Amino acid sequence: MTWISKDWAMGGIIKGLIVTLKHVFRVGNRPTVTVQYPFERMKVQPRFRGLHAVDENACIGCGICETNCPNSTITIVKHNTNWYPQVNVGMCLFCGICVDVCPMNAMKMTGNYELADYNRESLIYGPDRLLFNKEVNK
Amino acid sequence: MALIYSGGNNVESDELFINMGPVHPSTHGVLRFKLRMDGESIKECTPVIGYLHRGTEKLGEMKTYLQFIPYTDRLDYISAFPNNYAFVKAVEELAGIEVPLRAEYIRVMTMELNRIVNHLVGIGSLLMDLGAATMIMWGFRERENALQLFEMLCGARMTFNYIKPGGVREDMPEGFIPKLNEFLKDMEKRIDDYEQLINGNEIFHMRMKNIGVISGKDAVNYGWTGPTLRGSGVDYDLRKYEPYSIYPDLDFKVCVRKEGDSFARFIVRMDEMKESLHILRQVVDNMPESKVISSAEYGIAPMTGTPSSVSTYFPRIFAPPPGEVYSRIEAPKGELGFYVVSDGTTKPYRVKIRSPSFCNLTAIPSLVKGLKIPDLIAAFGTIDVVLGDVDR
Amino acid sequence: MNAAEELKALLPGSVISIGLQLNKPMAVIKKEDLVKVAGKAKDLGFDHLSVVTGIDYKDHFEVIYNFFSYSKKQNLALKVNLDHDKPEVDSLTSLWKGADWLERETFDLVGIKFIGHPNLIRILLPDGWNGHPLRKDYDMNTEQFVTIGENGDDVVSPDGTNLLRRK
Amino acid sequence: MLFLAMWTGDIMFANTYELIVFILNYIGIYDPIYNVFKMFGLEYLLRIIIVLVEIAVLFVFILLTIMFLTWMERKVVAMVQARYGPMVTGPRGLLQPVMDGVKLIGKEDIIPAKADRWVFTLAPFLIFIPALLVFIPLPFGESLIISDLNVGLLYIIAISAISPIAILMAGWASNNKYSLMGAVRAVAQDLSYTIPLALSAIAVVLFTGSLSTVDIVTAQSGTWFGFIPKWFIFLQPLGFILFLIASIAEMGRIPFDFQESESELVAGFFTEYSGMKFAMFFLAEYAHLFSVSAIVVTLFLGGWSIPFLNLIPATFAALVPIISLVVFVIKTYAIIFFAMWLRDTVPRMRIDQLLNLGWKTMIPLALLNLLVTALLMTAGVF
Repeated sequence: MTWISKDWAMGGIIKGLIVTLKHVFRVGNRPTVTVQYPFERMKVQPRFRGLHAVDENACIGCGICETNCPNSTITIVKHNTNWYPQVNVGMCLFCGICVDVCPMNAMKMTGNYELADYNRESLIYGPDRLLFNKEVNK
Repeated sequence: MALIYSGGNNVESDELFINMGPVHPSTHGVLRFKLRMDGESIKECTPVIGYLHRGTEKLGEMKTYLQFIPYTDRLDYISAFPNNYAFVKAVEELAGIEVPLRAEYIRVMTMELNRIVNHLVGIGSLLMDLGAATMIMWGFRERENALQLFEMLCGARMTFNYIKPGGVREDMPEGFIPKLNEFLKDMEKRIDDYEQLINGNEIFHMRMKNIGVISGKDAVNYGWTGPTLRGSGVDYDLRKYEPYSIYPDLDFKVCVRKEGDSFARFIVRMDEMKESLHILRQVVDNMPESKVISSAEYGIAPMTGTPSSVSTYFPRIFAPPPGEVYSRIEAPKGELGFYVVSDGTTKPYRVKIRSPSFCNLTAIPSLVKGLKIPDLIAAFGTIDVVLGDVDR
Repeated sequence: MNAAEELKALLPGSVISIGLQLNKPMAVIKKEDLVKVAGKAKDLGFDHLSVVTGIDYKDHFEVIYNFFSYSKKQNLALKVNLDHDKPEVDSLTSLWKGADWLERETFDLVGIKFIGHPNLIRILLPDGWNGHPLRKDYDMNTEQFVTIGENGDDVVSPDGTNLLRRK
Repeated sequence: MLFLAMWTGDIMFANTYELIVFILNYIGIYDPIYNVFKMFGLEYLLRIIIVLVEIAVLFVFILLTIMFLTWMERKVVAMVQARYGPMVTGPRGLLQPVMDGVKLIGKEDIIPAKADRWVFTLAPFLIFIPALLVFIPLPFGESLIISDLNVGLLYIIAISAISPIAILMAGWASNNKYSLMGAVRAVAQDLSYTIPLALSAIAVVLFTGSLSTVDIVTAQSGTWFGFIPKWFIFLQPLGFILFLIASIAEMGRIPFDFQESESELVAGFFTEYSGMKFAMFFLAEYAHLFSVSAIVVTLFLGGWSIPFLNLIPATFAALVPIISLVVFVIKTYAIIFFAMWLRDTVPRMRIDQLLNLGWKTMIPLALLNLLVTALLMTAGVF
């Protein structure tokens, strides 16, 4: 019986049992912390890097975001009369480099993080889905 | 499995070959062990890695310096700030970039927070592998608070791309420091809880003590670093003995245990979390006021600026002078080094990543020889590898 | 006197030149004498082999060993130059057990052979992979398909015939 | 009047059959029914029907309990881990077990290509049926027992000894190394823990002189000095601890869950099972949890016996079977809660440590306990 020579009292286990019991009855600042996701959502911080948004007035279609994108996520496509970025979210790293390099501050990232979709094609966000200021402009 | 009586007093059994992984609950990802077993004890253990190989080093040759930073996030995705910093430190040394003091403080703050996060996950997953699932949930509860802080700071929860050559991407937002203080206050009580739950647990002692013992000399020979090395009695911490950033100004002690077994490595991690809290408190108290990036050349238009206001346009070309550098830091898992060779262009000529998990995993075959599968899991859990870091 | 100079003084025949790798002492040594010099470095207290880096410079290969001394808190880098046609160098596994995987990785990705290595097989890429990706002449446009074969080994084929599900 | 007699212990029914017959008699419908059956000469059929009905009620009760236990387990774990647990299906997730069952029924029933088909299919049944059969001689309350066997305890131990065979069958037939290792571990564990389990139960039997569970419970009714319940836990504290540890090992729960230790053996002996067969293992596990806790309560915590019977007003005497059932369930759930609580606190042991604990510590202690008990009984202390 040498292998269990000490700790016969199982004091450590009893200590642990007390701590877990404190959690069961939520004694002393041990609250439930889970967020019931589809029903309630966590607050997204203002700096959150989610889906891109492009300012329709500011964007000059220069393509700096395209060249600086590490993963070749962005391509510049023609939309109406101007050129705007199109983002393939399926490949995006959400690194924010496109936002950093934009000379006109036209690119920004929103708090939209629910981007799952049924096929790869719909993950390509064209200017029609990325541009904001649209309604304001009219 | 049939027992063969081979004469004498030795009862030998047939060998059993077990393929543990790449999909297995306790290999922390896609690690695979080829095990030759004698009953329940391991005769030979051969780790097979590479299932998560993404060619990060090759990618480094094809991306510019700034573009490569997001990819470093994906090495050790549990603690991405030190990865960012290690690469950026190499680039800064190569290009001789000065960093404002406030930026260094923010960097150290994020890295120490990340150390806490990493150890929470490491201890939690170790305990989960041993069958006590409570710890990982508690760990993730605190980790979530830290991730909220990260999200507040840089907009991402795990893949930050925050530390840039010359500073950090953005200054801290409003209300960050109070929230951090709250976290620190909270965390102290939580660590007490963890210690009560685990440290004295007799079953945990039975599982961890004298399991996976490695002497300090062997550990050095195997290239072990970080908490795993310090668990073997080697008093070494790059933050202390090859200081970088603002660590010389900070007061902290290096947590060392002599035993060299799994329990010692676990306790070192536990103590390091407390030391990190201590460091964080000093950082918060001494946070200086200055700009956070030395030159806009490497950086960064303000993210929250008003749209359509024309910011100054830079031809953001960043090319360090030709040269090579090996720069290393004390990441939570051990020594993380970047060997960067520049040929004067905008892209590195060669990026070599010395990842702590890879080197620490080297010792597994000798560490677990003769032990049992549960001991393999215990010993492996205390080495605390992340497969993104091993396979790169 | 830094560690590289010390080595130069001790083994003048083996050390070709000494210099600095940024601020860390570095010695360029003859590739035949690598084990001798590294052993001497170990005797000097450089007990930690931090990293083994192989670099393809198109006309030649360089292998750089970064050491650290826990007792002296000093850095040391050793560099050997290898021919591009015959990238072979002695293995340091006899001195550092940790060199095992580092050298295997260098073999795998850069294609430098370490003579005397006990188990010099690919580590990150599957067995049978064609080419060494970190060489500058590596063909990145050719696809290679990998599956797990009957006995658990990796099977590589250039056209994907062994894939269960074609893409 | 008769209920009053029942309450004071003058009348006790040997099993539920007699209780049902008595109640039917009391409300005056037994004789008409009996006469109908007698007309066709089928008196025995009535008896069979009544027994079948009570078995059906028991099994429904057990299955509902199992479903509740799966929910409770998840809730307790969630409470310890600062989570909610199941919340979506039904009020506070109470219908989650139903949904789990529906999901499992809907799953494809996979039999591995190289598995031993017959053994593979048979094993879940062989583990599930004994898990239910254990409840036959368990008294759930006063008179609430299917059959008061005079070898009840022996029957329970014998029946629960079948499960290692089923586990070994499952592990062997799966043709999977992890399953086989899990099965071998489970058998080694069950073998070594049945011994201290039985030995500490024998110490209890020494007091009662009977293996009948009803006798054991009856021997524990009443109080010493008017406030200490006459439970065997106070006479056999060591025996209780040994029995509790051994029964947790029998249940195969953390810290002794080697048969399925998921971080080592993926899922142990039922790695290859899916769908309804997996559900059977799952249900059997919780049936074990309930039955073993019930046995602990029966042996050491007074079973359904109500320690302070004199505090119950005589007007409620008719409710004694129900009250005793409630008392029994509460005690059982206390043990179950302890098992769940322990599961959330401690890590798993190692198989050799477990066997060491069993053979080198628990069996000597159980023997010592038995010896001391016997000596003290001979000396007339008890």
